[in-house]
Amino acid sequence: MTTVIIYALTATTLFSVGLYGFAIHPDLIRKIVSLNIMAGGAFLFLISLAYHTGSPEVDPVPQAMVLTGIVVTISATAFALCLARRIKEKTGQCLLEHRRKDTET
Amino acid sequence: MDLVFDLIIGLSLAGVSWRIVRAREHFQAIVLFITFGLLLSLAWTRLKSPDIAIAEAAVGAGLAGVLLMDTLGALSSPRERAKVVISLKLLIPCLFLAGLMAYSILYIPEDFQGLGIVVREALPQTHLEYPITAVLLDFRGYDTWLELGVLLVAVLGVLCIRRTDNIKGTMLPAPAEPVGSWIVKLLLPLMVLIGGYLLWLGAFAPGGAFQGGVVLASAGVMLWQSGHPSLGLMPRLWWKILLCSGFLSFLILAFSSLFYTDQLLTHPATKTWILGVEYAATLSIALCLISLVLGSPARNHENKGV
Amino acid sequence: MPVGAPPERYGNITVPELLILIPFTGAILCFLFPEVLRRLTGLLSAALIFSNSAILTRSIFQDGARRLHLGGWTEPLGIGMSIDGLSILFILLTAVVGLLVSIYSASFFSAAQEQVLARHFWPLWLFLWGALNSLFFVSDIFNAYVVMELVGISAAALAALSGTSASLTAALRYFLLTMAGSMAFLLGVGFIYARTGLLDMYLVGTVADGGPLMAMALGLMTVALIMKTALFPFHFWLPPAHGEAPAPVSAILSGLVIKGSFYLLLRIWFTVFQNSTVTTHAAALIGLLGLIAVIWGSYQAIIQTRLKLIIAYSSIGQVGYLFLLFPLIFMTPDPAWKTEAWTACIFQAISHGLAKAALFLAAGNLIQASGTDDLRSMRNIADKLPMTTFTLALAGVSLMGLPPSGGFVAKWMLLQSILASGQWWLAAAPILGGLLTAAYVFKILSQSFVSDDKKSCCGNVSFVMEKSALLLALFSILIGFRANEVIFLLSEPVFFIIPGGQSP
Amino acid sequence: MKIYEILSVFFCLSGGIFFLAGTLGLIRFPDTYSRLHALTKADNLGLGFIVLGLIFVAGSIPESIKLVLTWLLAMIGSSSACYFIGNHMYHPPKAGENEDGSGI
Repeated sequence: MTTVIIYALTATTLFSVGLYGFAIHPDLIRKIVSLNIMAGGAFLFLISLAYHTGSPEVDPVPQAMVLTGIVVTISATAFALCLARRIKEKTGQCLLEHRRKDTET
Repeated sequence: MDLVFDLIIGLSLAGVSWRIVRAREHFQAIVLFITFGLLLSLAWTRLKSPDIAIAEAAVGAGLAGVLLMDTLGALSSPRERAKVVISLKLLIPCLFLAGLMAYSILYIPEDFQGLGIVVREALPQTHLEYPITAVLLDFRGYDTWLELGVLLVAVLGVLCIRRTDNIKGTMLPAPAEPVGSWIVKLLLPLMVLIGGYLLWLGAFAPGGAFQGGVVLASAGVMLWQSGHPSLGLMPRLWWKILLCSGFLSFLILAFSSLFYTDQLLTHPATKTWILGVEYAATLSIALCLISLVLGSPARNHENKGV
Repeated sequence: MPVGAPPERYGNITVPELLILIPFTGAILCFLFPEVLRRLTGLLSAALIFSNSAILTRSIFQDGARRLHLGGWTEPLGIGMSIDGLSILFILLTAVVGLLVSIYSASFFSAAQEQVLARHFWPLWLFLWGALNSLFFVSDIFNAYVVMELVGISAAALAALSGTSASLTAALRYFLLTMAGSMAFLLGVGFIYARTGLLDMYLVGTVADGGPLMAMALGLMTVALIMKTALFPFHFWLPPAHGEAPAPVSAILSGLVIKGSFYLLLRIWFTVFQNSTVTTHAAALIGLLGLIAVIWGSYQAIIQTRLKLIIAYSSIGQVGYLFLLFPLIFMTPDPAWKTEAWTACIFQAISHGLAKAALFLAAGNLIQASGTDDLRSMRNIADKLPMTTFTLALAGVSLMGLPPSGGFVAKWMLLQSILASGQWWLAAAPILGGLLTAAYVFKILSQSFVSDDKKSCCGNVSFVMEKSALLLALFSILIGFRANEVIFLLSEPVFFIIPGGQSP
Repeated sequence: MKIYEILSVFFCLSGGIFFLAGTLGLIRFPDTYSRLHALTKADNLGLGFIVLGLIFVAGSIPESIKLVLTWLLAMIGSSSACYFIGNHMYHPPKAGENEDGSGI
């Protein structure tokens, strides 16, 4: 029980840290890294549950879910990074100016 | 003893993640992120999930690291300093959220039973011996199918952003030094071997389509890094077909299952079907991941214009 | 089967899976085929999906809800699919909008400079369609996560299709937010699994309680889906993402994609958490956000000067109405009025989907005719493009909620249930929102009737593009006449339980 | 406690000490070259000792072979990585050359 608590706590901490990083960094690449930390937190939470199942064997369902999640996250990361690169090539900077004036044409 | 180990891993994970957020240089943040991936795979080994540890080490630390570094090289000078200030306005809600989640974690039931028992009972019907592979390819095959779809759509998205229909023309300048080509010659066969081994292992032990595919993908990316055109050599149609192969094999399974059973994705009671799907999935995972890495940089001719 | 068997027997042989298989097959074929064949493949798939949706609707209408067990594994082991009245309504909405948008884009992307866009548009759009269809069938929370990612990536890639730096930035902003939402959703899945050890929505719904784990999961998932649906504090990504994309993509994103995440929110609240005690405060908060969104989004729409941005901001306002459902359901004592609120909300979702797609397609026509979507360039448009102007007017009527449009039915039922529930403060939404909507619709229309001899707009718009936009607008009006069927689909054959009574 | 286990613990501990020394060198040494020097040498040796220690308690022959292979692979990896870093330091890429990330 203590093991699952420790890892689950770590997982939620990672998620919150990632969320904080996602919110404060204006830079795209840092935002994407922070999202990956959030993903790591979510995965760790699922795996700590898989381990929790008392019995000697680990619950395979969360493990399968995490494997799926890892593929999905890497695809999304690669796609987002490619978008960021294209933005850099087009505009010369890699920031998302929030609240850009929408009236510009 | 385990408790100490758990505490060390937990604390260092939290510490490293905080350092990543607070790091001044992007480069530093990415190096720390790779460390973070390795620490996570250590945690997963500890939690008896070797499959995920392999995947994380190859993807989280390996491919994600390559992608991030590569992008960083294109985006900014690596030593560029970011202004990192602690914003209380954001930190307090995040701390509050962390506190709420920590509180609710205490309510995880002591006698928690996941789906492990149900899976183990149904395992003999799948003709597979390893439960995770059974869950991935049989019980929750629909998820895996859509996951292959996500990979494929990501590749399509990258091609769409790049306005191209192939991944030719992103060749890196070949390194002049001999060690680079030597190490590729040495490691490449080994990685292909390991990829195949992991795939074969998946039927009864940790390993499987995904892990095998990821190792193959790293081999392909390494080839590209050493200045070889890698997948760019492939004829375009074959590249496309292999890219879709995993998704397509599930699609074929789905269509054929409409004819002989009531339920979608039911497969015949032989191992051949599952193995076919698994091999196709491995290939397309590897190809999609390589294409994601290779497709992301600007074309060479585009580069000149910029 | 004997000849002359009763017609309802045909319902049993419908294959709902085809609604997922056809778009995915079409997408793969579009990707593999050379470019000349892509348009044909896309149109063919669209027609097939549409006819299959119609057949499936008929089957559900006659035989009631269906449940599928993928791979032959029953829950909790396997992944299920559930098709009930709610899903079929959204499937049908997607099919109608999807078919007309496909026809529209076949013509839209045929211009020489758009050819390169068409190459990427068709596979991505068919993938998105397949993902949306599987989202409406979803019955498993983890599966919902994967499907949402599929929707998110393909939608973001489509939003970046036009390749301008504004659209790329908008697409990335949308995508990063979606991804953060997906992570929160995944953690929510983890919390549900920690409490129940189950993943199937209906099974979770039977054992869910109001403990801290479930409350946390509900909070995480709600925030995730609200972000994706662009409710008030998270709306900022929507106007640039929807405004900068090519017209058919804007129609898809605004008409369908945000409905997808809203649909999932309904499933989460009313299926997964049907028995757990959702606090009325949370519901009231969401309702309040919806109210603010209605007023703020409509106000922003009024002050915009570009047609597509007006339409995009109007989406924020119109989506706000959908969230009034939550306080109404959880604070109304009388079950009959709950059903009324429920129907109003779904009606609003459908009529907004149709009207908004029509508006964006009409805006695309205008852009093609005059080269820009600045409101000033719309002068003389009523002369040159009478059909497009008529489309704008019809869709505007539905948005404003004038009888007999679908929007009118939605807002009328909404107002009725608000008054019956005694939540007077919510009445501000339909009343103020309606007035503000009228203001921006008239702003658009008044410009188009100004005749300005100095400027004559140029270029012709293909007949197909005008007609498909017009058809969508007509549908958004006509749905008002078919209210009974919609109400029936939402009540009888569904195993959808509205908390606190009115279960079938 | 059998003699094997004592030997195993001894080798693992000495491996750990080498790792510690290597890490200390990484932190304390002034420039990249000496840091690389500290890191690669000490860590390879440390890993070698740990592998040796683990071989003593390994259950079967294939397992020990796998362990040795791991060590060899890690050696190849770290030495070539060291070479690349050193090369990069010695011939720094000209500005703009790492446009496509090859310089990193």
